[in-house]
Amino acid sequence: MTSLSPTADRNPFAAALERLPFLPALLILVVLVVLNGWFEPNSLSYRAITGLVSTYLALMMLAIAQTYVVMAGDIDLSVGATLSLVNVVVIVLMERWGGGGGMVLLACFVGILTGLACGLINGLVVAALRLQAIVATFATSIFFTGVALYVLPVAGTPAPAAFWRTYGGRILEIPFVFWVVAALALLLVLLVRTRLTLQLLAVGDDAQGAFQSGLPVAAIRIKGYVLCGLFAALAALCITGDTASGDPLVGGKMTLYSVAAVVLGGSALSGGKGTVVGSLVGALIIGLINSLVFFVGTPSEWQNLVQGLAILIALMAGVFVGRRVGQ
Amino acid sequence: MSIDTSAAGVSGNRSGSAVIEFVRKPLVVALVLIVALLALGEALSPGFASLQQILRLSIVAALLGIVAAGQNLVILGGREGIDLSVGGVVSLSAIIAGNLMMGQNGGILPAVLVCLATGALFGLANGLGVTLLRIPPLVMTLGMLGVLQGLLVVIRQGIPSGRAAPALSQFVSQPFLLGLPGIIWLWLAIGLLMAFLLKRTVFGYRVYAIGSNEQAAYMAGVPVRTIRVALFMLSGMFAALAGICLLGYSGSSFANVGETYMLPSIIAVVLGGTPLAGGRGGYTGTMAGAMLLVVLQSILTTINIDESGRQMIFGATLLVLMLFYGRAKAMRG
Amino acid sequence: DTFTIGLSNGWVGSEWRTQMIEEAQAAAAAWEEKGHTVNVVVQSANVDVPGQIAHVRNFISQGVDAIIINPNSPTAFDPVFAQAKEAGILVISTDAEVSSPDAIYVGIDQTAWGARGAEWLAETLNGEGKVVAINGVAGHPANEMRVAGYRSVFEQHPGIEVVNEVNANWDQAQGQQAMQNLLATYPDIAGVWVQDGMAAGAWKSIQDAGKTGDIAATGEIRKDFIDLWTSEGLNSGATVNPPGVMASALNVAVFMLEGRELKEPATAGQYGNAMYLPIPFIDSSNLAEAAAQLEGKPGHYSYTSALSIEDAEALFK
Amino acid sequence: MTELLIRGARKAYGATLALRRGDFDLKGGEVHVLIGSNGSGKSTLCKIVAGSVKPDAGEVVLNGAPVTIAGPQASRALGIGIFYQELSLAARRTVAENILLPELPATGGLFVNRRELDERAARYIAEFADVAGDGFSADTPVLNLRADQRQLVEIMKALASEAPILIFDEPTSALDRAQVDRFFEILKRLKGEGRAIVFISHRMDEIFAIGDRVTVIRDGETVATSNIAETDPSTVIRQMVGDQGELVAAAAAPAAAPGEARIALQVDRLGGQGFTEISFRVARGEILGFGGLHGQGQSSVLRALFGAASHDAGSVTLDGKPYKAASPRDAIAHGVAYVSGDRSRDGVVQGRPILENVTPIHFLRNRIGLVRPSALKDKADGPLKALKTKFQTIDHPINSLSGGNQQKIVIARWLIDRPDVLLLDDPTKGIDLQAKSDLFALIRQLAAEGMGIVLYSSEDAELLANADRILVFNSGSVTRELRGDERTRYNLYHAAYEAA
Ligand SMILES: Nc1ncnc2c1ncn2[C@@H]1O[C@H](COP(=O)(O)OP(=O)(O)OP(=O)(O)O)[C@@H](O)[C@H]1O
Ligand SMILES: Nc1ncnc2c1ncn2[C@@H]1O[C@H](COP(=O)(O)OP(=O)(O)OP(=O)(O)O)[C@@H](O)[C@H]1O
Ligand SMILES: [Mg+2]
Ligand SMILES: [Mg+2]
Repeated sequence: MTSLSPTADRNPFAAALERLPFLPALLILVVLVVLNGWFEPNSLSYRAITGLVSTYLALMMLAIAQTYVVMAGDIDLSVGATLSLVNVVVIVLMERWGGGGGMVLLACFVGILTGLACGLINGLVVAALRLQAIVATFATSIFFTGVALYVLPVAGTPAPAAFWRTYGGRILEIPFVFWVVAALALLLVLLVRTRLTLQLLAVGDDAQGAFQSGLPVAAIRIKGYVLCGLFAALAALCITGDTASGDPLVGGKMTLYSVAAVVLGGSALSGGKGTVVGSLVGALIIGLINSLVFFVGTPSEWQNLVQGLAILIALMAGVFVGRRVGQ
Repeated sequence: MSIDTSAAGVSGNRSGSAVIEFVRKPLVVALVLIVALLALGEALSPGFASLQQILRLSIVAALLGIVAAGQNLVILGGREGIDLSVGGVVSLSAIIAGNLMMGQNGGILPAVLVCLATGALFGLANGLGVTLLRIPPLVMTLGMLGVLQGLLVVIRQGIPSGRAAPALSQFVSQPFLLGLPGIIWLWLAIGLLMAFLLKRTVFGYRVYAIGSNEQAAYMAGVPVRTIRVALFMLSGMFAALAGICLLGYSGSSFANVGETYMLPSIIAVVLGGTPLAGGRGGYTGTMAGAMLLVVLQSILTTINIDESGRQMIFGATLLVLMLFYGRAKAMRG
Repeated sequence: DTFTIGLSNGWVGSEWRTQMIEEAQAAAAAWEEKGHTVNVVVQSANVDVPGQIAHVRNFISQGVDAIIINPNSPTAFDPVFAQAKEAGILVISTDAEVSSPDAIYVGIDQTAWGARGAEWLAETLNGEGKVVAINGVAGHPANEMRVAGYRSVFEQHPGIEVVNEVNANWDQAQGQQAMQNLLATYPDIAGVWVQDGMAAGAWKSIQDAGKTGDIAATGEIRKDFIDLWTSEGLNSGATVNPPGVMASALNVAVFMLEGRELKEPATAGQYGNAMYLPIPFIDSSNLAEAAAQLEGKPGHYSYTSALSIEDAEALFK
Repeated sequence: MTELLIRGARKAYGATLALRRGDFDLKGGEVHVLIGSNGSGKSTLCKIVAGSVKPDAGEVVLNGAPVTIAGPQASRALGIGIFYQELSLAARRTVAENILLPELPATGGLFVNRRELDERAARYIAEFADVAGDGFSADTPVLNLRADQRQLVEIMKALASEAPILIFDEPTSALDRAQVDRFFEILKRLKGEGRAIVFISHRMDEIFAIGDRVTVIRDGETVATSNIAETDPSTVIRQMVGDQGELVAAAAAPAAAPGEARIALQVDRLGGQGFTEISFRVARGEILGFGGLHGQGQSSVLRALFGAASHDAGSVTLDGKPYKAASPRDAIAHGVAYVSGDRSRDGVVQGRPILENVTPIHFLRNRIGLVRPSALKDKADGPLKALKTKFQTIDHPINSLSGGNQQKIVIARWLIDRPDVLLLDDPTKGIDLQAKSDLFALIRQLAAEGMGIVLYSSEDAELLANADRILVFNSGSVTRELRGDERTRYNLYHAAYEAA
């Protein structure tokens, strides 16, 4: 039988985009790198790139964190607060327990547990109690901020030098942050292949359908939030390494950036479509836009506006291109 | 059907009993909670529930409530409608209004006109992005918020922050009619207007239609895009109006005054019984939601504990309150 | 000589910050007369801590000679300042102290700032009465230093009872709301310790409640407030944190870039790297003088003072 | 041998009693048909067994032991697999992933085992390989599939459960004949293996082709179970309808179109996405039928005429004047109406009152700005009565009605202000027999009153009984026109399968 198939005339680029929705973002990233290098050749130096990665590694992690909930069609407005909380917990513990190697590691471990706990709370509130994610995680973000202020009432308290010198230093002549990136890449490759990733995406596609198919939807969403908490905690460790101190408010502004990064990376906030690689690229795009705006010589009072416009345009372009080609 | 019976579809199991049905209405829940909180406040610190203080709280709630009116409309219109840029518009409007008034009553009218036009303009941009380019509202308005914040910086460097006209300040904080300040009357008028708009105009019917099933609405000849753009424009205009009132409240415009309205305006809508999915709910509940939020915040200000404790209590209380409302349907029907 | 100095400001939410940058730019231009070309590159935007770290890294990439920063965190810049120093860049923080041993601080002592207003309040109340405090952002270092400042003073006055302390996040409208709530709950308060722009908000609530004559409250240094203060005869006192601090820091920086050595090395403060500038105070005794300095300025303009080039030179060997 | 018993299952949604008393027994080795009009509670009963609906009362006995079915997972664990009427697919996931989604093969319980996944999925895909049509493969995202192909995926997903008990809730509503035949072959094989199968369909021929026993459900109550061999269609229909009296026999269509009547709609060489060179005329008073296998361009033509899809070639005149609808809004303004069979997507505004669902066209055509509910209710009353719509009050949300009644509301919205041309795009999909006969009586009456009507139906009997002429579509163009006595089932099939 010859039937009229809607799929017959799909172009290969559309097919590629379906699998790799971050292609437009990658293109934007390349353009930004070139422009940065054009306006400030130094910005492509080894040192500058190391700096860029150190600065935005936390945002990359946070964007990854956000991706795991967005995949399932949820959102987490508390990632920034979680990051802050983990940051102060780690700092306070390192101060209490002294700066010895073992103790530092133990503090980091407790920090990660804290992040997991925050993720679990969000998951329970959103998936088990079935509150609306946007408002519920906003409420938990207020709660987590309160806890962070309780743990460390005022920003400060230096991290042990051993900690941040390691983070900012080199191993085998290669900056530590690049090792982190490599480890992260490995972790992500593993995560992409997990059953959970596929289940999160299926839930994001059609939660009711997934439930009726026999998937443990609530448990899957909770796991997504826990994974989100994990990466928010890792982001906090990066921030702690880069800032060498505790700040109960440090992550506040990063929440919305993490959402923007996820969208820039080609994920759909409605769920079912998303890649961590895209979010990572999205975070770098935000970083490069910020530096480009300066290197181009934008007068200071215009910097915020130009950044805002550039990010808005990148967001619109990404969504638009993704949808156009995807159709 | 009244627009307030919206909770019906939200919760999984409905009871047949009319009493329980009534008590489950978000509006009733919010009002009961407001009274309970006022009583608690009075118990904690006598004078908290005095008429005078309730009036003052209502002024603050009105500011939030006016922003939430626009937010409510955008949310009702569905397709994940949400407006994160309201905070930026509030700030921008306060600055523009201050500069057009410069403390002169004669400046009020031009300020109101220019601000409403500005709000509408940004709403138009949001609406066009959402409809023509099909950018998800959260993304579009988040991006617009960034632009507005940048614009504020530019503007504030170029022009001085202005001052409210005395008549405006008076309107916001001094008794105007029957002992109530003008802004309360304004808020009540907006409440009536919204009820009329949503229940008695074809526009209102169409808002619910696109919020509930956009495709079906389109097939029934509803001008989907036009309506959605109009909703964003209204949201911008309500935010601008709130900016003007905020100027009147604080006397002068400054910094990002509006920032603190972004997420609370959404919370007020949710506490008022309009689910973020849209297509259900109404503004009466939202008004109560705004009042509830303000009363809660001010109770926390008056009890003498650390900021950390206040935030923990605030966050936890919000979560508990949300349990009364918009819980998603259980997957298992 | 030609120097390039990077100015980083991580928050642009107030005119005070704008004025700070403008005064620093003016100070740089003034060096032209002395035969030096001082170029300033400015990054002034609303950023978070990582964003401001990016500012510093951008300056390092650009190869500036010195960085003057109004930092969003006291301790978070230690690693990146170490990198700047490695690149041969002089780092000075202003307005808020930093813990980095690779930077010095030129500005006022925020603890002393907080204490100064509290002293005025205690004196005005004759050491007697209920007091509330309206603070900035909880957990923000400058806020916490100021809080420590006023607490230490009020502790010395047993007659003064601090009945409540709230945070209104340096937001004028929130300050106004907080004051409104406080007035409702504590009808008998005599004094208010409040910072910056929130003071204007708090005073608005005091006026609305018709208690202008009954309450003493700290004030602020913007012209519009000073005008109000004068016309309404408010019982107020304002500690000055002049927006000129960054200009002062710039003048110090240029001398240091020239290779001059400080007579007294910067060793003050909790981090031992601070050089404190004097803190002016405005109360009824010198209100008219302050008003005169601000004559003809726009309402948002703050009362200011800065080290001139000569003042700065006097600090060097 | 597997045996499933359901006793006194009951489920209420608020005031709506979806299932009053569901009694049902199912044995291994049989295909047990469940039949009943729309909203009689079939899906509800199935979902209770599948665990996705929680019953208010009732017991389930499996192989002699009472069981509690706590959820879909528990149901699967008990050996129950289900095809959902509204499907349960993840649109962006591939066919293979969807088939095995409930039990993804995993290495170490953590990582998806792609090889095993592909291998296992391939088994089920192979069963339908030659009837699935173009663009169907293991790694196609479900998003890119046609409706029938999606239904096939849902069938494969149910088969992949390899459960001893399989429930199919209207699995054939979008399938073509070849696909149905293949599906029935599989059902027979499974039956042979001793599996117990529940099958739901509104097509009487299918029921008698595949069923062993039939249980009739009426108003939420199971009323009778009989062996297929011992019953016949009219008995079943009588059981479904109950005491409401005899069904009106399908009206025999007039032999020929009213010749002199004015032409309401003339279409010349229309071409667009999914159709080419379509030409036809519809006279006022005439019902023109579109036939053929589904998905041959019939819907696309109707949607294009209504402005909901674009056409890039040809011309249309409406009452003699050139007509090209840029949007449905535009079409409505010109007096064209369109009723889609996919009511949940195109028709119903969920959660809103019936009133709001009946009035949008009225608002548009009369340029109304302000609403007076009392006046509106009067306007809505007539059409709702004409369609014999059952509802409590007009302020109740439309979801409180059964599917058939919802569809009546969607149709009623076009009747307050009469259109000139009525485009019916498989309007009775999933509607019960009573509602169908009511509807067609009304359509005939509308035609008699001067409307030009185009009717596309996927049910041949319906088309033959109601259309004055039938255009048979094949691969996007009209291959045959059947008039008068030519309108026979044989001719229709012949034309439909001609080039296929
Ligand atoms: N061909 C189509 N088929 C189905 N739905 C459509 C189609 N085109 C548009 N829509 C839906 O309707 C929405 C709005 O489309 P459109 O802009 O055409 O509305 P409109 O009613 O023409 O509005 P206006 O009168 O203001 O132009 C789209 O976002 C989409 O969801
Ligand atoms: N989730 C729900 N909420 C409210 N009412 C419902 C829900 N699901 C079903 N109903 C109602 O329950 C009744 C039975 O519905 P059900 O889907 O079981 O019918 P059905 O026999 O499968 O009909 P059809 O042949 O149209 O599929 C209908 O009146 C329907 O409107
Ligand atoms: Mg059904
Ligand atoms: Mg249009």
